[in-house]
Amino acid sequence: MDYTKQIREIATKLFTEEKIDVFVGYRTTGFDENQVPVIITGLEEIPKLIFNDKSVFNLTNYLKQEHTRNKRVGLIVKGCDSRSLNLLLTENQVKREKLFVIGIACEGVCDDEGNKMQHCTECMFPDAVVFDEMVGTTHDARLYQVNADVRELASKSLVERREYFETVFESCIRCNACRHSCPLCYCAKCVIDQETSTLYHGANTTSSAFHALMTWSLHLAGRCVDCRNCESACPMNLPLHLLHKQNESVIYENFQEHMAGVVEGDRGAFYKYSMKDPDDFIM
Amino acid sequence: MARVGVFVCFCGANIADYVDVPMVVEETKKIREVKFAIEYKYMCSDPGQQLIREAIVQHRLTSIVVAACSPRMHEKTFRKALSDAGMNPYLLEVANIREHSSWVHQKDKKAATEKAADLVRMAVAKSIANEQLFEISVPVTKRALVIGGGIAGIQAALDIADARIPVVLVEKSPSIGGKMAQLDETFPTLDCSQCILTPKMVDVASHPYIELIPYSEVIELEGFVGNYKARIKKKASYVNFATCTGCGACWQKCPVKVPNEYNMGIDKRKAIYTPFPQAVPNKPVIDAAYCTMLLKGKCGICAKVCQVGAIDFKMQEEIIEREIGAVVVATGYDLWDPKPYEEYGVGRFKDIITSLEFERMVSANGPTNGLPVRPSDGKIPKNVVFIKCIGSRDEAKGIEYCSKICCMYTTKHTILLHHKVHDSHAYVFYMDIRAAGKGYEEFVKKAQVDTAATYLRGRVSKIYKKEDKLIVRGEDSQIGQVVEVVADLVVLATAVIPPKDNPELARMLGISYDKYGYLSEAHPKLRPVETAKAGIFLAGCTQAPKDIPDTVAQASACAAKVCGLFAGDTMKKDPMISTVNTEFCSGCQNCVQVCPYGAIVTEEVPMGHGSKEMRTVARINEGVCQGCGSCVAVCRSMAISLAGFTDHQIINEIVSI
Amino acid sequence: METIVKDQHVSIEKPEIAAPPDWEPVIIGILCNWCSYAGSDLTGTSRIQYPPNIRIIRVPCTSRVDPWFLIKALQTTADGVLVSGCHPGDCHYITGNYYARRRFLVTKKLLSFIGFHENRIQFSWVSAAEGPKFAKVVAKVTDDIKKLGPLHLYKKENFEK
Amino acid sequence: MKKLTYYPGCSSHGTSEEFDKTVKMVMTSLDVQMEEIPDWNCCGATSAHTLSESLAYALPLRNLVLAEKLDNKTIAIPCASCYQRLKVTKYHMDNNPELALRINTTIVGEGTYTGKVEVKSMLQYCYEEIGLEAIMARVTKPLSGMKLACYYGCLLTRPKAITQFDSPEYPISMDRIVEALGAQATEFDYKTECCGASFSISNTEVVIGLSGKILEMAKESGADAIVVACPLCQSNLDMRQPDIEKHFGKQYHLPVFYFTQLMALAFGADPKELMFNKHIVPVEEALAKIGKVEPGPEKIKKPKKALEAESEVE
Repeated sequence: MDYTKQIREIATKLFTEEKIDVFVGYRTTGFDENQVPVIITGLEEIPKLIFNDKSVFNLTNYLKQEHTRNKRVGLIVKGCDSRSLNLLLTENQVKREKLFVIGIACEGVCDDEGNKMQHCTECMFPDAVVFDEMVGTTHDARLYQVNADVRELASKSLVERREYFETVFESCIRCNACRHSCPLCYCAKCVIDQETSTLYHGANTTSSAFHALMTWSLHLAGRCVDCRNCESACPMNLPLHLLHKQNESVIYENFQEHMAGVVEGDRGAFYKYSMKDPDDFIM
Repeated sequence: MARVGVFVCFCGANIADYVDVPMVVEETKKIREVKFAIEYKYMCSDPGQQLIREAIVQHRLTSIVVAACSPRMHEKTFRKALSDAGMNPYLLEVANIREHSSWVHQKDKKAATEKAADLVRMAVAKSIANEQLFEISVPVTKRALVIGGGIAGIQAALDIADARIPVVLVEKSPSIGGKMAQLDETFPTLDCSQCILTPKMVDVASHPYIELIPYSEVIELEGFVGNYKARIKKKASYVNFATCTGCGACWQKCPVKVPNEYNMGIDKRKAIYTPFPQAVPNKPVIDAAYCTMLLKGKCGICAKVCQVGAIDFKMQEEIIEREIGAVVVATGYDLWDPKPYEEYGVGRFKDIITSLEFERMVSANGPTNGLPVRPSDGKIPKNVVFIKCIGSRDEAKGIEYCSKICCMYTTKHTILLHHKVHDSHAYVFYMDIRAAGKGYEEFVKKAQVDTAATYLRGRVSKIYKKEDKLIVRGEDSQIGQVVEVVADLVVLATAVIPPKDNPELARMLGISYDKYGYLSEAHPKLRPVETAKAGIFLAGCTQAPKDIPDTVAQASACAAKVCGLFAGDTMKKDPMISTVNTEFCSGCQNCVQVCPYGAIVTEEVPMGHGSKEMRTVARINEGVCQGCGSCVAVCRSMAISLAGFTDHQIINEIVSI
Repeated sequence: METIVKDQHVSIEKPEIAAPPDWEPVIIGILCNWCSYAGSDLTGTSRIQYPPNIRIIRVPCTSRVDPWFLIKALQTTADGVLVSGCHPGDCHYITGNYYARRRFLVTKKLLSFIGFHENRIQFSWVSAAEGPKFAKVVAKVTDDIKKLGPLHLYKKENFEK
Repeated sequence: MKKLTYYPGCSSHGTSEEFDKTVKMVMTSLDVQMEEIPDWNCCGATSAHTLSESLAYALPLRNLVLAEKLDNKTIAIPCASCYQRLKVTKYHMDNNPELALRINTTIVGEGTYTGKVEVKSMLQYCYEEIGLEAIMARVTKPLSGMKLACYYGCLLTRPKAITQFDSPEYPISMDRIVEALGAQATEFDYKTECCGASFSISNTEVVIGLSGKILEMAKESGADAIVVACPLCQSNLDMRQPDIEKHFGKQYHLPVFYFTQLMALAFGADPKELMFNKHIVPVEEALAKIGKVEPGPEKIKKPKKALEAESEVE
């Protein structure tokens, strides 16, 4: 998967026709194969742009930043990224008319060793669901499958699961990088920083990590699009996707809802209900 | 620093026998914020309340905890005590140590005491986060709008107006009266519908507190409870009602004939018409769809014959506005079109008619002089088959629900048929006979004996024609066989359905409707006349199928609700409602999505202080919010807080145990 | 519906610290004002006895219950939590409990996934007329939590001492 | 020239050969090019959906997917049952995403369903896409004098939500077509009553009762013959007619034609080519009403198109 040429062409066209003010894309780090996001402002910077299977980051996170706000933005979205974009649109965080979206029919991105990322092999929606222009060949419909890690952990005993997550929460250093990298975390002041919660949950402790990560994952339940920005940002390499994918599997299996962000205008499972929702767990 | 006063009640022996009250007081005194704690025999008694009032002043208390019975019992009493002492009543918290401790742990005094102490500690913790709240008072425009002039609207308007509250009654057709005016006799007493309805119609027209606006529709409603503004479109009637004397010369001379809706199209009316002789107001209107003067500019006979010059072909529709405080919606019902019953040959066989058509035929002022006739050849039918549940209880073709009135009116029709055509015979195909109502079962039983009608329990599967008769094939499930009845006339008891513009009306009013289009009440059992939107009430079949007695009862209930709403100059409202902290609001509008009352709207605020850039935030209409807290829990930014149940208060309770 | 979290019915979590002999669990009950709180009042007026471990918090509606409260309760004071509201269709605020029901299921499964026994968080529908049911529910929850032992997992104190 | 994807179904190779043949003749006359779905398979009929839901959808789905590979807008299906299966499958694929996803994966390797092809019965195709005027324009030997009872059976128009064609209880499309051919359609109330369908073999008495009623009413309506658009209806009404007559002790003499047979006839085809010899009830009496046409040895001058059709088919 290398769409560098197409991306550069489209970006050039957009800048020449003055349809956008800035373009959010990827460039190489300069010292290895990995890539970092880049925001370019004119034609002269276009040669920086690159897109291949190392273009891991979900760029929609940049839509909440100062340098893109109120500007006309060109943007590259893969399948997962487009779903977070859909949610941002639904939740009135960005305006569609200010965006030019290049949708990618994504073949999956690779990790440092060049292996296809595990979540990309499970991806249900590789093709962008929101786009102005599509790049790549689109895919056939795919079936939902429960995340392999979640399945594996779920098959373990309660005690094993608990011990596993104790080490996870112990390792967390509460740096909040996960939150900052998440395109769907845009609150003016996060609940876990608000006085009411800081008052009681203590500082950098396992307990506070439990509180923060649980609250965070429940705020993303039914919304997380599995882009894994949080995991790539986490300095402690915590398996944060486990929490999100667990919620996703419960929601998908019990509520017959769409996957997060697939349908425009769909806010996620927590903001609607059905009379037929499971009731058997309630006495 | 908060200064909390705690008052623990013995409740005679009710609490004291099972909870060591002095011990609870001792425990409570250990809490840093508690500056005063005392026990007393009956806190709710006058001396008990006096204790609170004195302590507030003496100890400069900032919040009060009363440990006694359930807050559902005496919260109001104690709030009043606080008010009397000059303290904000919402600084009170009640610890429920009777229902939740002493009464349910009677065998373990130690545990009950520990629990009581915990409950008090939680209440103290919560009260520390209590804020002063002020009762919301909303000014009220004391005028009611009634939409729909059928029996429901008439009754509601009369009852409200009798309480000397002005009413605006808007009816979309030229006359009030509704469906009831089309009926001949009414079950179960067989008294004449016109005879009991027309006096009420006249009352409406002459009532000093009722403004009747016929031939008009409400097109817009804005505002909230007590403060609505309605825009009403007065359709062009082309007749100046102020000068028209209702002499009738115009419609007698009018040459254009049009199918008469009042008589279900069985006969004709004129292009200028009063819907029926007893119409209120008894003033004609011109049907613009047929009048040749309006269509082609020719004729104008009515204008020539009118002695007072009331005809005005240049009349335009007019929009008027009324300020009102409450709305009663009484838009009635429609009848289901049986066209999907193609296996019956509906539409192909002329001698299949609907019940309302039959009703008009047998009506004394009807188009056939009160006799049922076959539309195909005008002969008097001898064998008449009545089929019930046409569209009702039929998921495939019609609707799932029971229309409630068809069993009764079909029974009435068998009687009317028997009265009018003595040698006739009625066959009734039915699924069940549902005769729940005062005198209803007796009525059905008597009718079955008197008319000797044949009741066949089963569905009709087909109707086909043999010569000039209709062969009705159906199942008689009681003998388990297919039967065929040779009929002269078939009468279909078509289902009651909501008016087709109900959804549009509901959207305009901002209330909800169900999957059929009936307007939804706030609670199916306990709030059957209110809607989820405060100040809007429902009467009659617009909410669900009903017979006349139920409709009238509901209309009067609406009137009572309206009168209650208008009892004071302002409406008092509990201040325990949600508010948005716009600083934290991210504008995601999840709250708008989940609010069951539509109380949340959005507004634009500057991005920062003095900034010209705007951002969207949520705003809660305090007149509409009912304080459920749905919005609070879905607000990820925690920008919304519910007064009385803030996050701070609840977390305080959780962590203080 | 197949659920992917197996092993929910292990009777006991591995207790890290043995329960002291006179240990009594702390259970927080969050009840909606219109049905369950009224139901619990009825339990009282009917003098139906139930275990004294529950501490009741009143909220207007189960839809007011943010899952955050449950996490907070488990993190700070509670050994178990019970949330109770109106039966589906009976919500005083029309639809509140439907929204709550979804959140509860996801929260319960998530907590179970990270190692809390499913019985630590329980839910019930108790109407204002179901005084006896409320007593039974509380007895069951208390019994369940007693079997599970004290909850030390992620408790704030453990990490501050 | 119109193009059309054709799904013949198994009965066209057996009991309803004449339907298949006359469809081809008529379509050629009407300037419609038919492309048969390559490698089509069984629609599943009544057997599949009594066994497995997935199978009942997967079999027609494969046909739909194969049909999508041909570049035509519409599939037309002569057999009412095949039509029903394909139409129901299409309906669920379009309206039930969960099911669609599941079934799509059962035919992996054949391609993905996109829903671009419309499914119509042959009757619907003639009525909606060809149109009465085009049919009327082709008529060279009007069927004037013939009174026909049009019998639709249960599947062509039902259930309405899925078929979206004509009235489910009192359809008129075939009546209009035979009227366009010059015949008179009788007012026939038993158009959509059940003929007994496949009980013909397992419980013949049921069929005798049900089909007997239909014949009785058709006769009463004054018809000389019955017209159908379904192989099973044809075989029940035609093949069982002697048994029915015996059972009720009445004489009906109502031949049962496929509407395409009559179309071909009116378009001027040689009656001998229309395989009337396969009918149980003799057709001569009914055909004699038109006057000129006799299935005898007399040669009838055929229009050019019909001749072409013949040469193509054989």
